[in-house]
Amino acid sequence: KNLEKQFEERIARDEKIEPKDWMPEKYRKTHIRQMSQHAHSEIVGMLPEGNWITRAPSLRRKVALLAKVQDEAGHGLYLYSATETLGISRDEMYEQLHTGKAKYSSIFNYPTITWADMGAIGWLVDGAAIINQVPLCNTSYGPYARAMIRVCKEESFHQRQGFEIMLKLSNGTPEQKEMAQDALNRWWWPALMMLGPTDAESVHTEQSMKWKLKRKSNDDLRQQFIDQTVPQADILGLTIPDPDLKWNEERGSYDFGEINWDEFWQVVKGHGPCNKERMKARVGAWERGEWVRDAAMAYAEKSQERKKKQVI
Amino acid sequence: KNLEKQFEERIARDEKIEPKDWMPEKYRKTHIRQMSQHAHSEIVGMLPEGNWITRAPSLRRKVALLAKVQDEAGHGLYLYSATETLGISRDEMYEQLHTGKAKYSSIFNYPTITWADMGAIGWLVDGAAIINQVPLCNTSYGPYARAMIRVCKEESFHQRQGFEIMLKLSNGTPEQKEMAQDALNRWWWPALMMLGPTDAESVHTEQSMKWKLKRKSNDDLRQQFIDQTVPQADILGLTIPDPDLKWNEERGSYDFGEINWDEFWQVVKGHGPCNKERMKARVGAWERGEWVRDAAMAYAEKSQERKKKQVI
Amino acid sequence: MKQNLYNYILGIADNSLILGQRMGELCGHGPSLETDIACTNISLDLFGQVRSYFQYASKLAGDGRTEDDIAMLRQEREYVNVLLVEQPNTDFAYTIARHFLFDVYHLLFLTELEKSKDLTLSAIAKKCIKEVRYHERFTSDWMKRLGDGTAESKAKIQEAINDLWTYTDELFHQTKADKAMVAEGIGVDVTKLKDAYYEKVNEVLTEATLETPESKYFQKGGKKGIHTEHMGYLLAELQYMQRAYPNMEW
Amino acid sequence: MKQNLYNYILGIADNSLILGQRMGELCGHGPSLETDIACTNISLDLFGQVRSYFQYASKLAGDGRTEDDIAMLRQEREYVNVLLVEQPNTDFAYTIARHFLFDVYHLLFLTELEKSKDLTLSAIAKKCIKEVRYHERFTSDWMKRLGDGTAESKAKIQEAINDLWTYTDELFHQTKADKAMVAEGIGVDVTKLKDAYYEKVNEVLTEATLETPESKYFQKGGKKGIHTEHMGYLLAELQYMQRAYPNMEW
Repeated sequence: KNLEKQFEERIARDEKIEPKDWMPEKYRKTHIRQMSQHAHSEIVGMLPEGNWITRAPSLRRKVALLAKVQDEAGHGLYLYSATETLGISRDEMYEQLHTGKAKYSSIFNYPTITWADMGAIGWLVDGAAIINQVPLCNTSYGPYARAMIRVCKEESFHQRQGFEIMLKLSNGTPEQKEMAQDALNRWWWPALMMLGPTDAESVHTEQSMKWKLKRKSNDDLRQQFIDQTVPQADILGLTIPDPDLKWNEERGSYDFGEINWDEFWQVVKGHGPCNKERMKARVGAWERGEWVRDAAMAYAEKSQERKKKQVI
Repeated sequence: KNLEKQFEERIARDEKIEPKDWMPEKYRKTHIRQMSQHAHSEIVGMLPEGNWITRAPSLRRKVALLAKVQDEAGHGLYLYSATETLGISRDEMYEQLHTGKAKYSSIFNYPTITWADMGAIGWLVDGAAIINQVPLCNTSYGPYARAMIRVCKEESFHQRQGFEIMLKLSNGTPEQKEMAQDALNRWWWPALMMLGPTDAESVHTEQSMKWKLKRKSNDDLRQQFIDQTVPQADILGLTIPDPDLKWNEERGSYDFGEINWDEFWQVVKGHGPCNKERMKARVGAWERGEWVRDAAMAYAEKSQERKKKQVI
Repeated sequence: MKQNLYNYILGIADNSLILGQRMGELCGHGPSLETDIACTNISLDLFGQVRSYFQYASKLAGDGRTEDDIAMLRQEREYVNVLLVEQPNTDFAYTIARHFLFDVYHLLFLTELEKSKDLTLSAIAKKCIKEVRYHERFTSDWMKRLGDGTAESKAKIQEAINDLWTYTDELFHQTKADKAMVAEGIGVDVTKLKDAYYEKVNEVLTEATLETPESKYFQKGGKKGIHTEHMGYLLAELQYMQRAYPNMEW
Repeated sequence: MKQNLYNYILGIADNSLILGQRMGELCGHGPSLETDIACTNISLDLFGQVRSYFQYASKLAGDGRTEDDIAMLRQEREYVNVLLVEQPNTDFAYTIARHFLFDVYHLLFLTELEKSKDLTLSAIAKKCIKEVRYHERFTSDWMKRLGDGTAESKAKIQEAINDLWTYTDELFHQTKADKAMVAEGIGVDVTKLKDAYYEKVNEVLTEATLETPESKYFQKGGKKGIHTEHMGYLLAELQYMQRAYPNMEW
């Protein structure tokens, strides 16, 4: 009990908790859940964008897209490492992902069907992700906070890159502009859902606030995202697909329409447009790769043996 | 001995040999070899053309190509059936194909890399095939002769269709005409090789002549093919890729250049551009299909059982 | 009115186009020679149907657009086939299940379309229905063989049906063009086919000793041109020649 | 002279283009996160190289053709990459073997190209060589892991090497542009790289406890634009956007 009290005080003093420090079991579990979910999101998130690598419309865009997806893989890698400091192995985390026990961000269960989706994802999805993640740079668990600093820096680069894709399309031919508008139409609402269920429906919030895993409520974050994004859509000359959207002078914020929470829960529960595809892709890659990982392991063991013998 | 003499006399009298008739073992074996090879050629021959079904440039061409490939599958089917009358099962024949024991026409080891190849194959490959096959409509083994009558009729339709593809290209844009010329350049020599090695190198010929499996020598057939095809190339306005080709007034035939027999034997021995690919495609389809064939078999057995029980 | 009819035809024909393309991919790679021939033949039938529909659409457009332009020169967002037909040939079970789930619908649909006030559509339907009856028999037979075959085949075909089930509901969604054409006695009211469809499917699945999925979650989008990620790759092949060599005749 | 140099550059860059495309296909589907990152990174390097080469070619062409036009708007017969690099990602063994067989060549080639009298080419080579050295180390390491790993991995990588071996000889064929550029001190005489190539490959294979194939039958054609049947499908994807939306900027 005393330990727990000291622990809470450390957090209150904004001290970082490090892997070897004592921590309550619930803290550990909550962090494993959130951090691994975050890592999984990076990995699954490679798929919708990876879908356009072979078809990118120019070499410059292809290089940028490859770099972006590589960054995501990198984020996954160090988020997994950070999570491992809490005493779970990467294989265990994969197991949880592949069996559906662990979640990943629902946004990646939507298909990327035109090139403009590469723009919309960067602009809106990375945009919403940053709003979710910036506060985590100051979260209480040291390895997570440090990972997030790096992640956020790269994400905001991705967000600008996405916006620039949209800008190019919006200033392009009528066909291109239509493509951009269509992508906005399809990604807008799912992006809003990324900020999580309404506060009324949200679990874990209070505890998460205390541990600085969360600083603002979902609804506040959503409002922040909307207020920041609408002017950007204006610059693009695109229309946000929400007839109820309008500036509220009094609140100094945008009012917006009703989110389709049925769709949100359908996707979360595994029935989105691509949930099955995404899991098949991940599990398939893992299973097809088994013999490769086995070989690498066997080789490493043999190399060790050889080294040992040399020493003797 | 007496049986054998009677047998040879029947053939000499142009009587057909039927499955239940007595026949020398060598006759049976030779026919199994040639007929199954012929069937395999139809089946493997589906692959190079099948390669363009999804990419055919117009709906009309796509339908015609599908119909053609379907015809080839049909030829395979009744040639296998005809061969089965000689006491070998289709599974045994497949086994021979898949292990490389049985051959198929080497021409199908060349890749189809442009749409014009669909024209060139119809025009040249089916053209050469017809020259090889028309005499077989009068061959001594009844089931083979009857199969060949049907095959030849359809092949000559295919040949005209191929020529028409070439004609359309030749009368099309410069790009299309170039595509047609390029296809002729690539398929001409392999087509000549389809008529078999020069008489000097050819085995089986004498015996085959007696059994009416062959009526003319390879070199004669080749000359016939060239003499018939050169004027067609003229109609197309395309150039046969043989600088030595010229009309020989005296012989009333075209003289032509040296065939690259090294290439011929390399391909026959399994080292052509697509030998491995073709075998992988066939063996792969067969292996992937095993569970399907097993299911069909199991279902058929169950159905039989059920019928039997009903009778009891 | 012409625009609605044009769109309505696309809504019918795109299904045959995309499904025909999928079946065409299998040519030469089937599990047996007989199935290879059957799948090629089905593909052939479907493209034949496509030609009839698009030739009619071309006439309606009246602006020089040919059947090939309509088939091969639209952008992905302009194809309005249901998501079901674009699903890949993961294995023979998926191929059969996909086709079966479409055939049952297709036959019901054409039976109604035959009564269309539009005589061209009615005539096309009459011609197609014979072919589709054969398709439905072929795929229903295979549903039974795979369902009541071996343990392995049963597992595979059940998985395929479970996976593809999510795409069945879209068959019965009405588009704007649908509604307009139903109102004019030209189009088929697909919402009315739903009960007969699930009844028939259930009947075959039961005979095939398979479970009828109970999931109530469905995917949609194809009819609005919002496709799955498979579609782009399919179109890249379908359109390859027309895109790489524009404005030529073949 | 400019035409020969232009063609010469295509002969170099098309290899990176097509190999980069193949590696890009794997993104998100690798056997482990680390290999996924490495393959994506290699693809990225290769496309970066392509840009340098084609920007130079674009300048030489001087007729408004951009790097993207050169990369994505040629017909299949105009791509002059070797057959090796277009071979598909059948499995990870094929991916590694293909890449390894190219890397050894690529490194030898760039080491010579660095000495080119053409300062732009020399500068590009200098930049690329650092990347390719890393690629070669990566694939050589994996050759050893797979060759000296498990019985299964050994069988798979040996099969891949045996199959792809047939495409190695073409690396050392000289084109007309090659000869012209060698004569001018700009190009690399690839025929002179052959011995060092097979020596190096043999060395790695031996260390990987693998057999060096002895087959003397080789395939060729890529350098003349006669490709394998895989190429068309690869190009259908590579060119999709440029073909479907011509004359636009992205």
